[in-house]
Amino acid sequence: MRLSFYQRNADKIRIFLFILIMFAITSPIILSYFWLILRSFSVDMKGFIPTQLTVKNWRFLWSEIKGYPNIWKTTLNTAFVAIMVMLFEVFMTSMGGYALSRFDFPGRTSMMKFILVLHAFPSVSLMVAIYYVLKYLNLLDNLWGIILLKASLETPWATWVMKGFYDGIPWEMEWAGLVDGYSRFQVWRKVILPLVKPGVAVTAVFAFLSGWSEFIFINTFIFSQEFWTLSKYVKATIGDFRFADYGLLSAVGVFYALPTIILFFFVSKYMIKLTIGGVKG
Amino acid sequence: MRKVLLAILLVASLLIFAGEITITAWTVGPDNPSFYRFDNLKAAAERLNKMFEDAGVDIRIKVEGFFDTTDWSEFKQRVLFGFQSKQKFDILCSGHDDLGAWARAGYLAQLDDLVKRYWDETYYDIIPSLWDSVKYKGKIYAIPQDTEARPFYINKIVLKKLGWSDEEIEALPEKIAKGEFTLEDFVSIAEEAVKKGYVSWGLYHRPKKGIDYFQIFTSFGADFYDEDSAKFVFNKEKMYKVYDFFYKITNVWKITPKSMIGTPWGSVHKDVTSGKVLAWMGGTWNWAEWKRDYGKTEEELEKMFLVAPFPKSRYGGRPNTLSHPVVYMIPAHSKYKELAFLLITLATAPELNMKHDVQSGHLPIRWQETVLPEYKKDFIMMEGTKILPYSGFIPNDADFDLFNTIIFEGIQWAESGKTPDKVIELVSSRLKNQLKDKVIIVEK
Amino acid sequence: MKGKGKVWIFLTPMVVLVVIFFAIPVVLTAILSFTNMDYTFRWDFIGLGNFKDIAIDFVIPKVLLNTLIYTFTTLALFNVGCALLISLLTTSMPDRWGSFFRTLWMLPRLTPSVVYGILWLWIFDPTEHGLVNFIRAQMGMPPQDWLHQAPMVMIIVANGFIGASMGMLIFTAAIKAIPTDYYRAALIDGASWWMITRKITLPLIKWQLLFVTAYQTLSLLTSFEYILIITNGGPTFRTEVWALYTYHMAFSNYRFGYGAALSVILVIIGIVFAWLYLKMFKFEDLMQKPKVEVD
Amino acid sequence: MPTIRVVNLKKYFGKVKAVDNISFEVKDGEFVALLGPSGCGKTTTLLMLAGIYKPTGGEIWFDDQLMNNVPPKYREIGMVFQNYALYPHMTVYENIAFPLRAKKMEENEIKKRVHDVAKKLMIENLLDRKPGQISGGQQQRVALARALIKQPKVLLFDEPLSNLDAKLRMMMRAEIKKLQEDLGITSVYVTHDQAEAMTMASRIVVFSRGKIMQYGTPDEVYRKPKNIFVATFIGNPAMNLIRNLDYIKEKGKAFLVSENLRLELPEDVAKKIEESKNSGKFILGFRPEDAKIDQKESDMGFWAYVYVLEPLGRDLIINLKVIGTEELIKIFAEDEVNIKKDEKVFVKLQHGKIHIFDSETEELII
Repeated sequence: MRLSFYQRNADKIRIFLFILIMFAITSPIILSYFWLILRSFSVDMKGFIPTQLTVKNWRFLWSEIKGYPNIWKTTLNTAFVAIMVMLFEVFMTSMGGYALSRFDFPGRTSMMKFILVLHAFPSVSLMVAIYYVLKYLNLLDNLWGIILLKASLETPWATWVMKGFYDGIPWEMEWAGLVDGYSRFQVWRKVILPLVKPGVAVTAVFAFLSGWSEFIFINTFIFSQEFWTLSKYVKATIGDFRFADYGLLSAVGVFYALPTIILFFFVSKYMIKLTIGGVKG
Repeated sequence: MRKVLLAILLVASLLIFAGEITITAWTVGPDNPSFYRFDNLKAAAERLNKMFEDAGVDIRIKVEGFFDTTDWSEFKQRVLFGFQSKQKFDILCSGHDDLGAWARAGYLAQLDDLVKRYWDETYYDIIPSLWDSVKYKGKIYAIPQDTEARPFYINKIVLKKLGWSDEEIEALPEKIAKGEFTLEDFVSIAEEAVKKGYVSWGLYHRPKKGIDYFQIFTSFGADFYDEDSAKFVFNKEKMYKVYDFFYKITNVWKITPKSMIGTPWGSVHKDVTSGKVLAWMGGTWNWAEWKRDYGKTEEELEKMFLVAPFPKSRYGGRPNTLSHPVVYMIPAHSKYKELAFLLITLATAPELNMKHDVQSGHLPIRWQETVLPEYKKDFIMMEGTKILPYSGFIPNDADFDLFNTIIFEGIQWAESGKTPDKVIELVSSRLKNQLKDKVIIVEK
Repeated sequence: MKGKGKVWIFLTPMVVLVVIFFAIPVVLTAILSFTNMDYTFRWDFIGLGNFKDIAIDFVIPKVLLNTLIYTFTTLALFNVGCALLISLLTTSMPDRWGSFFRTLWMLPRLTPSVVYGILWLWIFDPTEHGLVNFIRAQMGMPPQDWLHQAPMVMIIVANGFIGASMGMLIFTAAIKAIPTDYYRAALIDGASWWMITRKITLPLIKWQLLFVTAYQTLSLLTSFEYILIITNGGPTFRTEVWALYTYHMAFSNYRFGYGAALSVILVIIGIVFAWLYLKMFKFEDLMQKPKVEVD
Repeated sequence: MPTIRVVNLKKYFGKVKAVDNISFEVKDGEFVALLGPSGCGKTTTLLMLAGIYKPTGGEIWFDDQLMNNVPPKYREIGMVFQNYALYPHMTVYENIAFPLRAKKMEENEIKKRVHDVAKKLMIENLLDRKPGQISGGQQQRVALARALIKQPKVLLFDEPLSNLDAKLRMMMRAEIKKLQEDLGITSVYVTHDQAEAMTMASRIVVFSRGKIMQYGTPDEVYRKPKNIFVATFIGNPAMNLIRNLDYIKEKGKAFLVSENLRLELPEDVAKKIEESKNSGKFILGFRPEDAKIDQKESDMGFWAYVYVLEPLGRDLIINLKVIGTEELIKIFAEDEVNIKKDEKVFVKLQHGKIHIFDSETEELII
């Protein structure tokens, strides 16, 4: 039995080839982020070559820029919105997902279908209607309004995700808890919830992300500069592109994107557990 | 004189207010350098507070709010919701063309009486044509904050290469203003310059929707608004010529890139300032931008560009430029309308307004500003003011933006190669569909 | 009945908020579609007036066509196609490399939309300063004007690079959940990578493929944020999709009533697709009855 | 059919030495079991034989061909997995045909072969079903059919019977053995069940922690366990151990003693102990069937209390607590002995059927 070089190393060659293909299709991402970071440290760019390096673009970190609120206050607002959206969403979906996964109640099926239908609604087209709701609740120009709104809009989809994670937990766990004398609520709280940690992590990350990058609602329903978040700050540096200071813009953009990327690294191991809606083979 | 007026006002107001009053101002650039629109109000408040202090009055004014640098449409959306929900804001800054819609909806306070009250003090001095821009159905709803001209920048260096003498070049703006040098003359020069390889392109216009294009309508004598009936006009015969022009610059003469609309601003300015283009339909504010962001010095710019009104067409119309004053308005629901107006009046002081003009490249709104030393030092401001007499405005109609959107769609179609006949049909049917009886279509 | 109440402990927080901030606005929007509300915010009912206008709005066919092209091309090439390719390739290489690439593909989703929009504007910049044209220039080719040559390609690619990440996550999770013994058995049986992929992996993640297809169809139908930033629907409606048209009508032209009517139609289209997909992947299978009758 | 030779084979996962320098040989047509507790490296070894894992070091030979870098598809092996690894979306027919499809064989030929092998394994009537619709035992047969269809030269089994119930397992055990003997395919069989290994294999490799503890015929590993691990792992119940014994000599007689226990040793045994290198501490081992219960003391044995009785129907296992060491031992009762709980009895060991291990190395001395 004589094997050719290719037969012997087919595996290695294939892997090498795959890595090559991945590099090729990923290259726009790699190159553009590389450019973004480089751009934030340079006066101007000729293709990929900075004409002159500078840290001036990062001046917003240590000095106020005319017409803009303080960056740290803005960052704090952003974090506040993101964290609150995350908490609300995790709270609602970890309970809602459990109910949909584990309870039999009238209207369960229609509720799940309704959730999918809600997803068909472009949330921005609801803006005028949402405006009336916020006005009625006296939540205009108020970050809480944004938080509740954002969490509610994301919840239907996130509930599906959570349901998927709950579906993956063996019923024996539940039975054991009930046999041991706990109520359904206690079983959920003490037994099941710790087991869906990956699901909670995934939901939390996506919720945090959506809160962190929320722009349209903040731009429309927040009037005071003291409630600005980073998305608004970035948009302000862009303007309508005519007056964009690209250096500043890249720096603010990098500053804005960094926390989410760091957060993602911490939870990326949970991401591979993402399954939707009780997948059956 | 001023102090006397104020004192009277104060005594009256003393009975009502005491302590600190917060005036909230929503202002917008969206260009960063226009921050004096907000800061001048703060400065006005300081002046007022100083007067209060001197007069021993125990009232202080505090100005809050923001200076928005996102973009027009997002700002206007927010303002609209702000009006409807009666957010607390007392001064609003926006383009003059918004006041039609907002006045019609009843969001704005009428200012005729207040203007009259301070007429002798300040408002007599406003460049008269500007008042046209702040009226809706004959009533004043805003105070001009700045204005601008949209000069036709022509590259002198290229003209020289084409064999023009210095004298000929110097005389060109004058000839354009008198209508002796027409748009068609320009086109043939542009074709020549492109053909000879002196420039890549003959004519650049803004790469987005905007109001600059209405200058070309005026050049062809295509009126687009009927003041008496307050309706838009779409004259098929005249507009045919306009769209024919847009069609030909990219498709026949090829003096404008087909990709003009959609090119990033940065690339547009790079091309214009690096001499790749013969003429640029820009604005006075570009000057400051070029110096700040594109590494040009005042000398280089003065050497490179001549500034003229937009030429008229050989077939009727007039040379013109379009002004788009930004104005201060007062919401109808504001609790402190008079105080707000007072602040606006103080912020309209020549030296404060001039700071804004110098910083952002806009033009003065008061005659008194033209005698200030800053004015005389500023080439583009003086040149720009020279073409102000040719200026027109867009109508203060509530539906102007919709009209503009549809007109602009037509421009894009024409430039991308749809024949003018087709474009005329598309645009007129769309206007009918969207604006219904708000538009008069004049058939050929 | 005492028992049935328990479920509401779990459901109430979600239901209350979703009703207030989602369901009520949905109903309000439906009502709004029968008014001609504009910037004056008056609820003037005009019956089916908006829908009649839509019927004769000649931009609509163009917009509809764009929407279909945009939705299904992006879906096929990226949200499902590219996502699947990435998942298959990255799960067939050492995991260190695999997670490296997957993390990179998450970047677009992690990047705030405005910043992401800028990146693509730069990539497709028509001058030689842009990435694509820069690379072309290195190879001696003249710069191309992508916005006018291929605006649809621009928005499909830009959206695709974001859209691929969700499918990628779900497919990767699904592939990793396939018992390794299936692969070992197939390897021993002499199956090639391609045969394993075709005969084993793909059939076993069929459900996920359907789910992502269904879900992303709806997402794409309703998404327009990046199109707004990158082409704003232009040039001349060439990238104007239904959701963006809705937005333009409502928030550029302040025809809120008309915009609401447009979005109602979009929702109906969405529901039709959702219904089709539900039929296709036997939604009821997902609804297995809970196996506990205790409350 | 090839002879498999494994030489100094190593497999490390990071710092974990899953397989640590092992060598053994499987002769042409032989049936060898790899036996050990879970996590001992036996499955890793099997996967290296299959070519799924690449060795960290050492060599794998099929006859005179070095296999280390040969991909699985060229190794001509068949494998049966613990969970059968039947593809749930394919019918039984498709599952069995899968290896032939990989070879791009002609459809007629595939059909013929599938039916042949299905007939042999008595699953012809199941060909149209999906794996989810048939029983565990049937799935087992399908898996076997899939392994056999390409007529492999080596068969690898990874705990194939562990998911079956006890009765089915006994049946399949015999069937697989018969099949292997009929076909004469060189086979390696991984299991943690010593009974399976003993009954089926011609030789057994006993694994512990990545190392080979002993390699021998079932009889060898049972009768002559090389160390405590093998001694206790093989046999059910396991070998009894009495630990912590000292060796002393009194009046020319040799004894193993602890505090309250004294066991006289035969001369040959004593001699072996003295000749061996040892730490001075010893472990005594004997199989449950190699001891007898007596009421009175005799020459070789010790006293113990009856702790628990486990009747098995045919047999009776007596659990005893050794007096003095408190260690528990199990002994098969000979007859229907009349014994009660807590009774004090004498455990009599049989000459030649005791094993003595060194306490430190746990290696067999005799």
